[in-house]
Amino acid sequence: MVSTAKSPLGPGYDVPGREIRYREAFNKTLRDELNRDPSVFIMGEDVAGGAGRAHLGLIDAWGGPFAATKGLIQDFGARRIKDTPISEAAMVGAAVGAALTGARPVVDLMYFDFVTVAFDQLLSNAAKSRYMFGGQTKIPITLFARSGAGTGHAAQHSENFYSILAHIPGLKVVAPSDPYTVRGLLAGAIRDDDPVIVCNHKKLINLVGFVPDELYAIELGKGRKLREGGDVTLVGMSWSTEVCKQAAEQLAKEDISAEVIDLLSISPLDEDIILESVKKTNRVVIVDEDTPRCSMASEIAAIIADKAFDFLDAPVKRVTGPHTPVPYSKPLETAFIPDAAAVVTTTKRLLGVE
Amino acid sequence: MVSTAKSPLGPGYDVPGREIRYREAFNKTLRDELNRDPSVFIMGEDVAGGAGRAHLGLIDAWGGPFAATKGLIQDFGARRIKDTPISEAAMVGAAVGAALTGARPVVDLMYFDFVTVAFDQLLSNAAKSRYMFGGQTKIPITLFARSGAGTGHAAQHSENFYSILAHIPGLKVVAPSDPYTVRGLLAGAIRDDDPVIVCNHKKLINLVGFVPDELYAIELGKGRKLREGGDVTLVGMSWSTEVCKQAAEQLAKEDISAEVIDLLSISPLDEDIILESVKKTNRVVIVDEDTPRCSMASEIAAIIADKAFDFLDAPVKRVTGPHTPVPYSKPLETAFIPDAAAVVTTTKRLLGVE
Amino acid sequence: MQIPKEKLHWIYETMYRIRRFEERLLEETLKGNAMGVAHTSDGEEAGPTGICAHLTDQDWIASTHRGHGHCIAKGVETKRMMAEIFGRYTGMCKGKGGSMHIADFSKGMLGANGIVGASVPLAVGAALSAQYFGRDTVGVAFFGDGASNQGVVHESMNLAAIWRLPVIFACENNHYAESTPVEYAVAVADIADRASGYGIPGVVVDGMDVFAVYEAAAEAIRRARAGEGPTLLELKTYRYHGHYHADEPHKYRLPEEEELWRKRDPIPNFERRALQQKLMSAEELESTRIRIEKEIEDAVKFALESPLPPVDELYTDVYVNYPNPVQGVR
Amino acid sequence: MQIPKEKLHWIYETMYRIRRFEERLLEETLKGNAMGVAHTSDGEEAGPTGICAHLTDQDWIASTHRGHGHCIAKGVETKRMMAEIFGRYTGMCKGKGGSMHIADFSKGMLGANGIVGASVPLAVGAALSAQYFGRDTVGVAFFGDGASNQGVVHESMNLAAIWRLPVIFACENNHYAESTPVEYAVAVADIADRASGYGIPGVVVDGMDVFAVYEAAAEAIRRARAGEGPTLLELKTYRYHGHYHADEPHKYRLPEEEELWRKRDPIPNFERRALQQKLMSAEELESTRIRIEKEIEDAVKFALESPLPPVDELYTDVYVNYPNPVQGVR
Ligand SMILES: Cc1ncc(C[n+]2csc(CCOP(=O)(O)OP(=O)(O)O)c2C)c(N)n1
Ligand SMILES: Cc1ncc(C[n+]2csc(CCOP(=O)(O)OP(=O)(O)O)c2C)c(N)n1
Ligand SMILES: [Mg+2]
Ligand SMILES: [Mg+2]
Repeated sequence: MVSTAKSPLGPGYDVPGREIRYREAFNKTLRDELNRDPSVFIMGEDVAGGAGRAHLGLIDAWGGPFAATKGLIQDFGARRIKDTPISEAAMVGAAVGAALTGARPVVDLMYFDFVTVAFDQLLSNAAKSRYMFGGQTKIPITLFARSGAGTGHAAQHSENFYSILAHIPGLKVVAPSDPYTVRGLLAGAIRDDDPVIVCNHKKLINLVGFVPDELYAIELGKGRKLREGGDVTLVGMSWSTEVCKQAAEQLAKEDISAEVIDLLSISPLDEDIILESVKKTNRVVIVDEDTPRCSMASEIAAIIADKAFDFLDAPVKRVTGPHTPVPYSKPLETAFIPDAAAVVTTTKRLLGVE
Repeated sequence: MVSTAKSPLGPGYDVPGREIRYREAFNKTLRDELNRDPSVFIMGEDVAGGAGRAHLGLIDAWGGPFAATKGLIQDFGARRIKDTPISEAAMVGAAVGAALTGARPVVDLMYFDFVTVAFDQLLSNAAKSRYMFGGQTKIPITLFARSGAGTGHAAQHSENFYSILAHIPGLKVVAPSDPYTVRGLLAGAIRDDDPVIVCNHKKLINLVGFVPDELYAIELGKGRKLREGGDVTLVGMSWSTEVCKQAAEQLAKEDISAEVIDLLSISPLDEDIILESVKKTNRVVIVDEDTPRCSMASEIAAIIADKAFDFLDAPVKRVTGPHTPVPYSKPLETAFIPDAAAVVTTTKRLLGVE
Repeated sequence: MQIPKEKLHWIYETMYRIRRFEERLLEETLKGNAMGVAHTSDGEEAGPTGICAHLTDQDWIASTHRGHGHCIAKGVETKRMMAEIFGRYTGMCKGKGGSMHIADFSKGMLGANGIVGASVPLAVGAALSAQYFGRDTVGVAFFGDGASNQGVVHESMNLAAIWRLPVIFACENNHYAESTPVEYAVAVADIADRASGYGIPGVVVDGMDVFAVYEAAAEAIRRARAGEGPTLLELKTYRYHGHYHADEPHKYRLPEEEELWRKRDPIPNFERRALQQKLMSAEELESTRIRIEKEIEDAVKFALESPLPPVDELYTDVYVNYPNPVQGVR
Repeated sequence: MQIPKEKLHWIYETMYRIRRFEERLLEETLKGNAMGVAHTSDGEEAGPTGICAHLTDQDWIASTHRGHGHCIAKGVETKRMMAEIFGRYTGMCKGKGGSMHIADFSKGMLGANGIVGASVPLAVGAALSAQYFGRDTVGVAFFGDGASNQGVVHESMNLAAIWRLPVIFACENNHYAESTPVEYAVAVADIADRASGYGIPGVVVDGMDVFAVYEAAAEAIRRARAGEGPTLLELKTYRYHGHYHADEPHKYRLPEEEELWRKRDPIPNFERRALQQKLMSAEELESTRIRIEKEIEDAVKFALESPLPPVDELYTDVYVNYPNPVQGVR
């Protein structure tokens, strides 16, 4: 659904729009979707803030983490912007129940890590109801959460386990990588009739980029090519797309031409765009901040090793977080996150140019 | 720690032992470990059954799913065999708390699916405490649960998502494949100082096999070779090892020589035994009943595509469950589970002998 | 409380339908005709019947692993239920769900659920929808004494209370969770006492007496529809059979105890009262029973004669608009 | 209730230590010296102090994201706490945990916890150990008003109640969960009321008065050690600063409200009473303050001068006996 007039790197600068931050694009899109569809409402802890204190002149005290929902209660009221108690399981369960009965709830889970507390509702109810009930129903809920390391939040506030969610049949997972894609993917998620989780990486939140004023939805299940190249394919998702872009720049300086694929959707997965690229470049480095075992990096490597085997000139490489929780102290946290240097090193080793 | 006097397929028949069912081997090992170490206790729903009714002459009414804990309360009493309310999160959390303070709790989670309800305690506390606290503590808990499809229990009682657990740094996961290995791995798990999850596939529960009387522990993180072969490597885990064995038999009849690797440990993973085999056979089919995305099958495929790339003569193949929940009706459920026929077909296609 | 004549007939018919459904299902399961595990609810008929007597197809209920009674009371067709449990394509869920996952969205039945406690917030969500869209419908969450110890049930009650949602929390205390007696697993005599921690009414109801349930439910549902918020009803009841078809309850409960509960059987009790108070005649009762017997026999026959689902059904219904999930063999 | 002289000194010193720790930490955090987010607990000192006054190093506590006060009251060294928050190798957890994950197993401090409610069952587990091994130690679970709505807290209270475990559930009701007022998120006036649903005592305590806390805790801990089971203490209290260092509380609460609570500040209140009742002299109070000020300055200095952890520490402490987790770059 991305208009063909726009470049695959995002729209051309010929459509009206502005350079804005990721967080603004997110907030603006929520607002647009609330306006577009009266069955959409938002719930979560402190999505408005100071709940029940409007009579004291206190309203919109918080606005969600990274101001994702800031200002919405002013325009949409407490009926549609619902603060909740700290009860993630009931919140997600209630959202599923509301979705089963005609609403389109959007749930703010704050930090990705808190998915664990509502995990059963997600896996046993949201993901399975349609199937178990023989297709009688749909479950149009959208969940969003802040993911990733990089802000000193330590082990319990830095998770990135979209692989776990992608593993689950019945769920969809999207991972925007810039302001343009978060607008399109969030709109796509809210309009989608299946349960979708939107991962907002902390390091992207303040990223600035061009965003069209018009409302558009990016089709779930489609990736994009961010850069053409012939020597190697770099595959990124969420923040690691940014890492791939940086690495491709650095490689270009050494005359290595890297193609960059940005997954956008983690599930469903655009296998074709990856395979097509690897069939051309014959070499691939997959970059994933999540921990390595049974990760998206592994999934993509496995798909390539199966379906593009005959085109491969070298081992399939993964650059990921280590198999450890996320540490607190800055130097350790920095070492946890795959960076452009690691991607460059791996790529050069792969190409035999060290 | 498997004595070298024993064959890699299990011990020779020269040690004293008996042919018993998987469930008996499990129960017997729990008993032996309870005897061996007074800090071991068992908790879970209905692990004894009829809790608090000994005064009415009612005791040991249930004995856990598949009689895993049957008879234990008779000998060890309610102090060590603890029935719990249906509160998996508190149960696992309390087990972690007890482990942090000197006990070695063994927790029966009944069905693998119920891991979801206690997921936060597992991921945020059990898996991370040692790391977050800078190595100050250890968390010696063992969890066990019935996994897998095949008994008409439908979508919410047939999970197999050990990949999700293997993804989590700090957890260990073992998947026995017969009576011999369940005894060794369960003992290994209980004696291990890290949190370990033991997956008992429903279809293995009544499997009969030789089990030594002596108590032994299988080292976590080591797989085994069940059959030597030269044409292809079949990798199995849990029930799918049985499927690999059956497939190898059938392939042998068509003069295809398959080597069978049984993972035993899902995390840590014995990469060496897989790589060594694939370097010899140059072809591999990984068989995993779990759903495919970000699965163990994908992880192993990725490892091979990285570390044994130069030895591969053909694409890396995975035979797994489909990306769907587990259906109820028999013909659908049967079609869900990878069977020997699927493995044979895939292998023959891989070898170009159709 | 005066119950309209038509409703009385419905109540008797419904309780009897549940009873016969469960009894016949148990027989068929032991014969091997049900494909999986069956949790029967005979003995507990008064609860779902007395509550659902007040509901329309626009109201929603959420159910449990022991859900046949809830389904029937909410109007789900017995033949499509039986077919589902027999794994047939004609079943409510095309045979894909089975006993623990029967749902009928056309009847306001949000589904049985195999995870203890997990369906409770779904009813809260249905009530949230009602409030959000300004409908005067309610959500009813059925759950067991065992489920009352699940965290999500606590969270659900608090959430419904602060938002004054139109929900009824119907705790069917049949005194056991599998083999675990409620007095072991719950530290208080009445689960209804937990209501005070959420500032909502908690009412203990004789769950063997459909008139008592009907009356308590009337008030709870009135409150809900009037925007006065949720109520916790604790229905004291008993399941006659084991936890599931192959369970032997005498290992954890005394025959004397069973006897006492059976004396309070909701069906003969209804009959006695109906006759005494001339609410229904003996002939009416008898002809109802005959009709229902036949309906259940027909359901069994329908199920046995129905086709199994085609294997392609394995891959459908995972997503609404993503028709091509990954198949396993590649 | 008579408090031994030595204990009184400890109480004052501890409250003042928490206060100064938090105030200085906030300054340092705003300067950028703490590496992550800091949740301070000044205003709430009486709770952890009054409770931990009864505990030994063999008793266990489990804490929250707002855990500095709990740590200090349980005897964790301030300099190693400060170093941890500054991400230094000399920190309690080698800099790997940070503010939300300070633990000290040698002091019976099971760790702060970043998942709201998640640490509560850990204290239950510590109490289970105590019961299992026949020790007369107790477990204390500190948690907030917001956490009281988490399912696992409910489950933990029920579990502890049926097993009569030696636990104290210490709910620090500081009236806010982030910006959400407790009267919005909890449907009853006193969270202590939930105790009756578990058949355990629920006691509302003035959490700004360390004498009141001390007394209520004495009874709860006595019960626990005597095998009489758990108690829920609700400490009504207030946090002076925002939810975390950068939060502006005036967006959701009125300055007048803060004023009222500050008038009840536990430290001046203690001082007044200590002087009035001649429990401590003005000189004693003053010399304690001076000593503590210096201790905290030293802690800041220690932290600032301490080395960062070597990068290899990223890979250690994941498992006890599996030293080689997969590294990321391959
Ligand atoms: C989360 C979870 N834990 C455990 C089980 C296994 N289980 C199924 S039914 C049941 C007992 C439920 O008791 P109760 O809620 O009283 O319902 P009843 O069976 O008595 O109707 C248990 C423990 C489950 N299905 N889900
Ligand atoms: C499961 C979970 N949900 C949400 C959060 C985000 N969060 C951190 S602290 C907090 C408020 C906690 O309130 P309360 O329990 O009253 O403790 P207080 O901060 O007042 O000390 C929230 C919502 C979290 N850390 N964990
Ligand atoms: Mg029950
Ligand atoms: Mg609070």
